[in-house]
Amino acid sequence: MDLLLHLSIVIAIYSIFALSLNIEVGYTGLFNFGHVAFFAIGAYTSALLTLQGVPFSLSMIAGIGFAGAAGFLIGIPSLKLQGDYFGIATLGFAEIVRMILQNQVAWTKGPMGLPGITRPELFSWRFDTLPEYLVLALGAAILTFLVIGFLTLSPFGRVLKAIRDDETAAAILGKNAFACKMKSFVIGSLFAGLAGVLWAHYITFISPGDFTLTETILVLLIVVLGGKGTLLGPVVGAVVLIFFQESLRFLRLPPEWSSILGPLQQMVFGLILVLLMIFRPEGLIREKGKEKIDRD
Amino acid sequence: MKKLVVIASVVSLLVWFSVAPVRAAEDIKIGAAFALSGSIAVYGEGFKKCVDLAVEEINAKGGIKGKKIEIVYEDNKSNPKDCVTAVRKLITVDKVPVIFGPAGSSNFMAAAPVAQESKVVMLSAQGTAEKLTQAGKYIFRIIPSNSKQGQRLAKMAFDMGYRKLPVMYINNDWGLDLKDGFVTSFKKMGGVVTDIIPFDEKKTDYRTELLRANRGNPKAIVNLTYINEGAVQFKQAYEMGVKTQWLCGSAARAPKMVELAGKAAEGIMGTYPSVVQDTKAYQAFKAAYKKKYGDDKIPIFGDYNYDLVYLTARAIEKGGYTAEGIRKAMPAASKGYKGVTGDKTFDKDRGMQKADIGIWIVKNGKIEDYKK
Amino acid sequence: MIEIRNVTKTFGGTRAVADCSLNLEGLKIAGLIGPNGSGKTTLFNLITGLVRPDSGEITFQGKRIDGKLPHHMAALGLIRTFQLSRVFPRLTVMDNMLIAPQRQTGERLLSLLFQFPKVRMEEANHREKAVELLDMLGIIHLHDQFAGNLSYGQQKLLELGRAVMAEPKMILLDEPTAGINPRLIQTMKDMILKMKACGQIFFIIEHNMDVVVELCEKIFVLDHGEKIAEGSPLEIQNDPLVIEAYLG
Amino acid sequence: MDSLPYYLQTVLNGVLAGCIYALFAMGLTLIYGVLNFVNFAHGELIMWGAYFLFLAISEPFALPLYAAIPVALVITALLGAAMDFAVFRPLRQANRLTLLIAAIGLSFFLRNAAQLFWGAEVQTYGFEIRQGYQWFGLYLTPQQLAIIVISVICIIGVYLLFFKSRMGKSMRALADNLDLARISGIHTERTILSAWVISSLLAGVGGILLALDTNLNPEMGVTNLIKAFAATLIGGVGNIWGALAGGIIIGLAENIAVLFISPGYKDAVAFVIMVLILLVRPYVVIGERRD
Repeated sequence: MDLLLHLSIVIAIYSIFALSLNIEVGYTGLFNFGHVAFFAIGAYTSALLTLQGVPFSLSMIAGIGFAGAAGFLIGIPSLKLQGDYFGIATLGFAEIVRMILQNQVAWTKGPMGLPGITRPELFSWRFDTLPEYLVLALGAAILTFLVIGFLTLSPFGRVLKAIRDDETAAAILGKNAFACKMKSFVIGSLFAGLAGVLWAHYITFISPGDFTLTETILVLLIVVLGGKGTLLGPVVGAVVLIFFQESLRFLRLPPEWSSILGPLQQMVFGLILVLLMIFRPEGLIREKGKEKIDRD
Repeated sequence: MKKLVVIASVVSLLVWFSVAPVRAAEDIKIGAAFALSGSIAVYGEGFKKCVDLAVEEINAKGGIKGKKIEIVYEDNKSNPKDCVTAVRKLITVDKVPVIFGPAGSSNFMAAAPVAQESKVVMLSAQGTAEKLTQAGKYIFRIIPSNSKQGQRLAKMAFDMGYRKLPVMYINNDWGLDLKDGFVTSFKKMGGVVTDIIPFDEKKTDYRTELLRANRGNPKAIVNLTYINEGAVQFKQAYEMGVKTQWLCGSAARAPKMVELAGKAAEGIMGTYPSVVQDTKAYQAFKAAYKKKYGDDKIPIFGDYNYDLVYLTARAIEKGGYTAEGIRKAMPAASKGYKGVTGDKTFDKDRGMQKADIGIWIVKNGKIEDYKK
Repeated sequence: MIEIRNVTKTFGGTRAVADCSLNLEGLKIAGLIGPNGSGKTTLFNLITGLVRPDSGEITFQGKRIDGKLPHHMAALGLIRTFQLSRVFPRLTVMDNMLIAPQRQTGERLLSLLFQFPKVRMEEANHREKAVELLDMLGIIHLHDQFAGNLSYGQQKLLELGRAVMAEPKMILLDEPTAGINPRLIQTMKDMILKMKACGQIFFIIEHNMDVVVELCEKIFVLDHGEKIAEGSPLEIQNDPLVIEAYLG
Repeated sequence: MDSLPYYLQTVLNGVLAGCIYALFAMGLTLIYGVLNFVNFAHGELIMWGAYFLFLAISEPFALPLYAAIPVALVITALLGAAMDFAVFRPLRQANRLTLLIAAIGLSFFLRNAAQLFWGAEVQTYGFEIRQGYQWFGLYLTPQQLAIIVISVICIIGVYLLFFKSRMGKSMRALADNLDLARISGIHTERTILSAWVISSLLAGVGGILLALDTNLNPEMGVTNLIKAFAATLIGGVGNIWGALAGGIIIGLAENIAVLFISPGYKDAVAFVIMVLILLVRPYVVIGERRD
């Protein structure tokens, strides 16, 4: 049962992470390949502050806020870039962030990581045991879902989609593409920060090695598999992917196989991505709007 | 399309429940969250070999009070997240009271709070980080911490007459911890560390780092490196005509490193949590290993993992097959116990009090114990 | 409304627009014609800020607009369409319409939070207007389709509708009837005339001379980036320079 | 070691690293130019190129080096062509995110396939290690000399091909405007195929040189590719000379920086330069307007 709770918490946190990436990738068309940086900033900020005795409510806000501020700063030079090059720039930023975490030993303890991060206490509620933490994580996930849902269904979300489809045409209609992309990027970063905060206080130990490109690719996979540009897609993606990954543990395969299974599983992931792109690029959940072609 | 989602979830759940293991009550199950895939899978496979060897031996002799030991392996995929999942699975699904924890200090430290919280004993055979066992009283290790090795390395450098040294270290938990241990001790002895050069894992080009370390042609350079990185570095240093005495830590002491670096590895020295190899126990272990696997290249830390099984078996025998029993019996079971890696008596921090740190040297393409 | 004075734009050595001066003051529908590559689209790009002129001035209602960014132009009341239609393919037809109105309350994050009732009211009003326009354009039945699924002609109609939705002072149409079937051309013309009756001002690039002659009060002719003629449709049709440009 | 050779050796190290980055970046740029997307799987072409050589020189083939290298390169080129045929060809009309993710998937697939066959361990070609030639206090091994010479040859080759041949003209036309090129009767598919072959060859050459100089592991491609990305960004999108310059600048900068800052930040150097370039010259990477 605990394992199920544990996986549910992981799924909840990754849903937040994926939802936050989706507003950028799916709705605004920003190929953010450094999303893990904001997750890391949220996690580290909150962890370091609570380890200094700051209450969770404040450290959480700081974690989210720092992630958002970092998004703003990173957005200034990189949001001018088009498509793939924005991706490369953000990837570079994520590497810089990771290197700071790794090398500023005096602040972050570097590669030693931060052990003993406390479980949160919010308004005299302690979220210590697994079911309690699940409540917190699920609550945050639902909140994220609602907020992002509200934003993307609003006129603001419509502008984001328009920019994704055709930036020039959106500009011609008076939409300030840069400002809107910035807003989307900062919102995505804020929620990634929230996911990071929840992650740090759940897992209670973080180190720079947890925040690599592989993580970004995992969330990207979740978003794309679930259905980018849809509200439910990231959640479905997180559930399916994490369950699929973990169900392999229950096949009771001989441990000798693990050395083969590891790469094999990654190969299958790669293959799924490729096949998905060729045969169903929109993912499991489709974007709203009729596909049938009804010509006169 | 929605069908797809439904089918996918149903299949996952079915797989989940249908194969959830039925617990065989008669066996003694021990969990092992090892790196069987991912970046440090090379290590995990070696540990597993030695654990299997010990289990086989114990079971052949009648097991623990007639019950056979079974190891439940769980892949930790070499990353902290999956370490936690693996340990959780072992605790909740397989319901083991004792777990052999993941290798790699940060991986172990990510999983340790889970074991502590669930009141399950978790042991490390190879975690050397200073704070490894601080998660709580359910966490043990049977290898000396880095500070002890750092002290020994400093003493060795000092004894060999080196007073001014640059230090290179691999920029991860192990490297940083050992570097700190070394630098503190070396300075205390009156030595001077001329430069500190961290380097990244898994790179192919370390020439400029080496060049910087070698500036002023120091007589010796401390290089706390891993197998692959070490091989690349020693080779590139050799090509650039760097002539110095390399002083390493335990992680580079591997036949694979010597194989990769070839003659560039000749003469490299280092410290390691040693094991007196001419004891009867060790020779017997080596022979048994050779008999089972056909070669006598004992994997790095394999001997510690072998001891870990025996020590755990002793604790289960003394305290019974419950987590609480094992935890309480651990100190008594370890007291005066001589494994193949020496005295395994736990200290008050549930680590190793009596640390034997030895010195290794590469001679004629082979790793040997250094004798003056 | 628009006045272009001595504007020049060079791309890699070739002058796309050369010392061009046009005055559209007081015109309801002005036309811009010229052979392929004569700089018509570049001129539109210059007016809408997609390209900056090397020299010269562009004024709109007496204010200089050259050098401003594209998204400022819409706020000033200038909306254009494109030669190859640029609807938002993964937005529904309705959303393509709803995106156009300027200064929407719901597009600002803070207002979205604090003035939500106002946002809903605006949306409802816009939707009503959009339905009306889509009906006029004859594509109301497609309102929930992705715009990318529409036929080329329907997309051009949608683009026109979208431009009208923005309630601009002036609409610049870049070949509105190119490549679409005659029935839709008729719809397009009807729509433009209907809007003209409502006081909407247009500036149209068009190849189809029949359409130009029918719609425009005054026509400007470009060749090799230079203005070679201007005048009423009749004058232009008989201008030897124009005939030469088209035949030569 | 006194000062001058110390710095000169650093510069040499930088040039060596830079040549490798430049070879990778040029391959990336070529595909970017023709197909307008960043090929994330380029790193795997690099890695497989090196492993193909490893396969060819080890049992049961055990080919001599001079025969094995062409064989490895041909197979790498085939792999590149196969990648295009199987994955990117069906996606010609797809949007760039789709292409990009397909490339990431492909890179996962190919990298782990290598790991499945050879394990995550490091391999070497097993040539004897020898000390480099000493030359005014600088050390240079034959492999390193080969890196410089072969990189220069490749650069000249790409230059001739791109700017002097018919094929290159078609490629540049394609790079400017795919639709227009198609209309003007260029065999687009054939041109795209040759771009893949050349890009793969560059990857293979780079991978083999890198492995000859150091060793092989399944991640050798990815770790260097990220730098090659930065190089293309620094040099300007889709610009062969820019890729070359970007590669050399990164190689030099990060090696020189190692002498002065904590080498833990070595990898950050490339990205910091990238950010500075973006801030100072934002326009190099904008453009790409459909009108």
